[in-house]
Amino acid sequence: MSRIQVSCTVNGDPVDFLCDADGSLLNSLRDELGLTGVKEGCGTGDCGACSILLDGELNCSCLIFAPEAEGTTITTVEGLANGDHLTPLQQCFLEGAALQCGICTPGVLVAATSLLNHNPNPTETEIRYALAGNLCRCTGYDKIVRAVREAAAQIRETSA
Amino acid sequence: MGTLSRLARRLADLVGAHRAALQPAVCGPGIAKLGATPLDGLPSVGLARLRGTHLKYFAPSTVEEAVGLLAQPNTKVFAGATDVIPQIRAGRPEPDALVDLKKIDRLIAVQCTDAKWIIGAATPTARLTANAEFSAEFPGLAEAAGLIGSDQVQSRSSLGGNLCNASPAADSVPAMIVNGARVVIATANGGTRSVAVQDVPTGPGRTSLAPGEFVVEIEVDRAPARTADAYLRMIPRTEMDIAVVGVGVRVTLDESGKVTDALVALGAVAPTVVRVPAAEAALIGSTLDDAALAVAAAAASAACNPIDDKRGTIAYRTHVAGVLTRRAAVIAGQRAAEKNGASR
Amino acid sequence: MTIAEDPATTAPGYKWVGTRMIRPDGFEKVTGRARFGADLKLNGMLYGHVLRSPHAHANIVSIDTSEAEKMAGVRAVITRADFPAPSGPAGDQDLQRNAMAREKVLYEGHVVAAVAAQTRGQAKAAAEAIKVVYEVLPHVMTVDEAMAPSAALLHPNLMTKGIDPAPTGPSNVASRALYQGGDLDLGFAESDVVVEGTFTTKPVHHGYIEPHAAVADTTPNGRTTLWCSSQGHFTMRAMSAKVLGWEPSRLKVIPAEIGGGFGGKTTIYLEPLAVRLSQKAGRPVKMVMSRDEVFRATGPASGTKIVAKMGFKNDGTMVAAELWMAYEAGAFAGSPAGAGSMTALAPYTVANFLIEGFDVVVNKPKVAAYRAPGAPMSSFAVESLIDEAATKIGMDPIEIRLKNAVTEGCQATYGPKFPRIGFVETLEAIKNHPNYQIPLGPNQGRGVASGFWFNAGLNSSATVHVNEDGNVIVVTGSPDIGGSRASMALMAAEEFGIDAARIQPVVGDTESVGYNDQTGGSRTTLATGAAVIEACRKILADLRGRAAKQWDVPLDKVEWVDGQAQHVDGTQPPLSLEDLAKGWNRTGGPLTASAALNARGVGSAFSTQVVDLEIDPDTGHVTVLRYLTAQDAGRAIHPSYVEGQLQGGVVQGLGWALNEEYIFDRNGKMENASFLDYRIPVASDMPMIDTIVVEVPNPGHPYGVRGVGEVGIVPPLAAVANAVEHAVGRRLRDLPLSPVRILDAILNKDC
Amino acid sequence: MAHVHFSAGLRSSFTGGVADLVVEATTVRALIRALDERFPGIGEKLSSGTSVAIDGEIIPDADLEALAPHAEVHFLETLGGG
Repeated sequence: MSRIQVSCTVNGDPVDFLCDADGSLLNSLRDELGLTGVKEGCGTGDCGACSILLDGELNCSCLIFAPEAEGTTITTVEGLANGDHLTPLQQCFLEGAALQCGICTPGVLVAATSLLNHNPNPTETEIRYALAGNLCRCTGYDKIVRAVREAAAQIRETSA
Repeated sequence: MGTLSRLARRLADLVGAHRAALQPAVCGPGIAKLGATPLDGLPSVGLARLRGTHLKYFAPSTVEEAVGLLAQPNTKVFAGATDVIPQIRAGRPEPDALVDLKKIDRLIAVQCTDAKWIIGAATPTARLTANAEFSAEFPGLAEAAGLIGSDQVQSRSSLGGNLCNASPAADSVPAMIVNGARVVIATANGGTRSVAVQDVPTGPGRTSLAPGEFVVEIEVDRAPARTADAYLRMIPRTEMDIAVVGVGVRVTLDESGKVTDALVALGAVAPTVVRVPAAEAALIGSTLDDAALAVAAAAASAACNPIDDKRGTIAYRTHVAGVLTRRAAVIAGQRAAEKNGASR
Repeated sequence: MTIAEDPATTAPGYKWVGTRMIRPDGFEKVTGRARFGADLKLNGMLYGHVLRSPHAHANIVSIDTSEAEKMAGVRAVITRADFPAPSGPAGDQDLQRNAMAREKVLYEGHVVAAVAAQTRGQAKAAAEAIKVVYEVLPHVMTVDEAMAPSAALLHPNLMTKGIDPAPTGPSNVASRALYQGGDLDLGFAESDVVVEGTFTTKPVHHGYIEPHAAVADTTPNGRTTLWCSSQGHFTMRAMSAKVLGWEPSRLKVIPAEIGGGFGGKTTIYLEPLAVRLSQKAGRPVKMVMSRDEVFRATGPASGTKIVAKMGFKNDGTMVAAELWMAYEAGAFAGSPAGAGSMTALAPYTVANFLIEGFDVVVNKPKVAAYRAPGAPMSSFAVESLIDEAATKIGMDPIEIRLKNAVTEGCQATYGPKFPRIGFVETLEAIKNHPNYQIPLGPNQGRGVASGFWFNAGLNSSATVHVNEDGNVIVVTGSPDIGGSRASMALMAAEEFGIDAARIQPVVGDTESVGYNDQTGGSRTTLATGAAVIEACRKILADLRGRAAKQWDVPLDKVEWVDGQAQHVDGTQPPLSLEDLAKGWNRTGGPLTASAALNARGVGSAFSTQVVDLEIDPDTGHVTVLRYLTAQDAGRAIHPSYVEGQLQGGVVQGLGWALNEEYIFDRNGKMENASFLDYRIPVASDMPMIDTIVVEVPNPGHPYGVRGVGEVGIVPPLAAVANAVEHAVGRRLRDLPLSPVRILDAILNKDC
Repeated sequence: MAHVHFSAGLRSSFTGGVADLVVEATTVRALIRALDERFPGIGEKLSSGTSVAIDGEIIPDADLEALAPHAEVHFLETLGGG
């Protein structure tokens, strides 16, 4: 059975992969491209662990057919940091202990990145609603919200 | 009805709002026309790559192409796919081909003329709600569209998908109905037809679309002066839930603040969205005073024909439909008063 | 005021304990590099898929795998025929029957067969092609149904333990726990105020975001490597071996990073299946559950029914308590009814009490431990009634608890006397917090509740190596779920007197370190930490000896201060850890030490919490306005992760209280097996969780650690119910307090 | 001399209502043996399916634990932890 070839840009690299028409982009990212930082928590778009940026927009990669990625630009959690240089969000998550088990963390970081791209100075409420699609069962969200707020402040300071 | 509709009929349950974004707009038998052309300057998946694959994926770039593809048996169109993928995972029978409508320019567009707004059926709701003019003119519809799923889902959900999934709980449908929205449907013979939004869903998971048809655009006439809408839903959490009850209200006021026109539509309280003429009648001629609101709320409750299920009870839905009708009417009235004729 | 807001300060007398280092595994976890259960891929790896029972209760008449075995890509199919007949103690047999159904299926989702194939799709298709003939049996879903005289029986030989005289016939009641003190009739006769009611809770799931996953690779000589995400890989080894009929040593279990457990990853599900499939196929096999499978087939916490009655004097003194409690065990015996019985009244002194706890089997997945197993449900009943009594008496809810609170030397209702504990301190902390004084508006209510959990000690090992550069490796066998590597590093840094960044904590596999019990029971920082401390102290003794050797002085002339060996008289220049490490080849060889222990000195945990809610009186919707928790941690080794445990426990408890429940249809099938309809709290549902870490050091631990993971989930159920009562004037005794229930209570207020 | 306290469950099933007892024993194993002689059947129950609290500390698998003079011993349900 032949498979569909998809060409796209992932975390800055041009890549090709093969997929079935009904395969999810999540599975292709994990199995074909080895980007296992993208997590599967539900496969139905309810937990956000598989969040990616697709052409700059926040998406659940489990809800995208792999062939749809043709020609797109994708960012996963693996593409956030620049080498050893963490983003302010990543650094604030570490310093603020905004992760416990860490399974939701990749999706939360991607969603928070998307939020700050669109809204550099979000209120607590805006942060909470922006992350409502990212379930975390460990932290109770408190430290996540604080870390996002802190990162936003740092980014604003740097860019000011 | 085609295979897709048979599938859809199995959705006896109140399937959810964000699920709703993705159900096939239609399907049907016919002739396959393979191949797809570049969209937005990006190469789309070409025929050569697809040949030999059991399940085929097409990304047509024109409505005509899509119509041709849909002529093939057991073909499923999708916009956001946030429903189709979970269905496949859950083991529902797969179609033979998937047709992605998002590469068709006309389906991903928000336009405004002097007479109406034209919204591509597959336009991501995030893009629609980001349109400040649209959101100012139809705050209720914009809010309803914005309630479909998480931010992640908002990148994919669409009015067309939300409508054609035919969930009784779809958030945007009551809001479209109170704004008199119509859909432009591409027909199997290559033409188009227009029908009112309320005539599209015929029951949970069922639509009036014929085989080979799909929704191309949603049209909403420009809001008259001193007119505004509101949509409220009840969910147990604050996000990520399917509406237990959803209510859309639109009112038009005269210069004295008296209601001259009103539309009320209820979601998740019956197999399809319910218009409530008695509530509308109670509001028209009133100043949205307590007495009129009470009559409207009671009328809304009386119009409910809900079910008991895992998301709510008959008694709960019936009561809350009245509560939300009153609240949505008040909000719509305030908005209309604030507009004070400035909507055009 | 949250400690997180304070600048980091160390605990008095410590340099590293009490600081907030960046967790050693943090970089991997924020960059997507950390490898969790489902992230491993081996050459030639097959994918496994499980065929599960569609029925809640049925005899398996036959299983025909012939067609499935012939399908494309299929390399192995396993059924009950591939596992030894259940043997051993009853608990072991249950484990075996739960891993793979034998004569009958006992719940929807029970494993009937499994397939390994080249692709996921092939495995799934083949599993669906297995033909199973069932004879459907009547099912029982609740304790009431299961305890009815004519109830269908799950197990033909289940005889109730703990009742006298012993029963003559089988039932669905596995056991009764009984705790009794004083004279109940006298106690109620003395009472000025008697409160009573029947309370119910629904099964709830841990809801860890990472589904269960396992990869097994069996070589032809029978040695097997198993990678899995669990709370304890040594236990996975032992349990899997029991099901496989193997000696545990045939299995090497390598811990993956674990994406949440909360007790739910303390038992096996996929592990023995993956091993047997791999053995049969001669290839590595990976198995990952879908979310749907996680809900249908892995342990929820018990649903319960509790009939409770309590008596108080007008001054608030609790004088009588009677509790009849039935806990759903799921399909096999083993609910935490006993723990629920022991914890129910543990925070209080009460002279006269009777607690009966029944362990009842029903046709649901076998329950698994869930954060303070058994305690939240019994506490829900007791803390609700205390609140009712306080209202009737006209007493502040904190004061009535202070009036009855246990302190050091008090005898617990479950028997022993308490050592130094910090319950009163948690009550005082709440009472003195400004949140407790904030005036409430209309439709708002404030609810207080407290909770107790034992905490566990159990068995731990650690091995500590000093590298030749003077940096330190700390190997334990305790999976790190919430930052325990950071706490191990801090404790080792404190012992060595060196920067915590120079400590590399490692979670070793079953062949790299001595046995460790699971990361559970709030035990890891206490018990595994104690093993780390002991191993460090062994090396420090060794290092002092080596310094003495270099200086040619008696050992008692050498002390270890600030990361270096010092001569007590200052006659020698100090030798740093680096100096000593550099010369280890001349002083006695590699620097390494291990410690293994039955942990002792476990300190019990108490929490007191207060929630402010607002209720929409027209829809019943609840908004959590603010939340304050005070918990005795003994000593917070890494305060941020202690706060995280406290906050996470609260929010899980809020989910339990407000919206989470298993919903079954009339056929015993779960209706809401998804994160869409099993509604765990989302970020926008929650306020900040104001957190007070009370530190009453545990005298049994070198640093005073108590264990913090579990007790935080105990109070929220009653705290919410109490707040709802104060907001709407109705006492609700059935969880969850969903909008539907609350609105019903408001609208039927006068009924 | 260990001071043994029986839970109500043990009292009703094994000890005929005896709530407390002073027993000459220096280990838990010896204690259980002595108790089983006096209350036949209790030994099996105490050896499996119970934890022992010695001077307030709950200890699973405690049969070889030493008992100090005047140790306070309680037999309890076994516990799980999450």
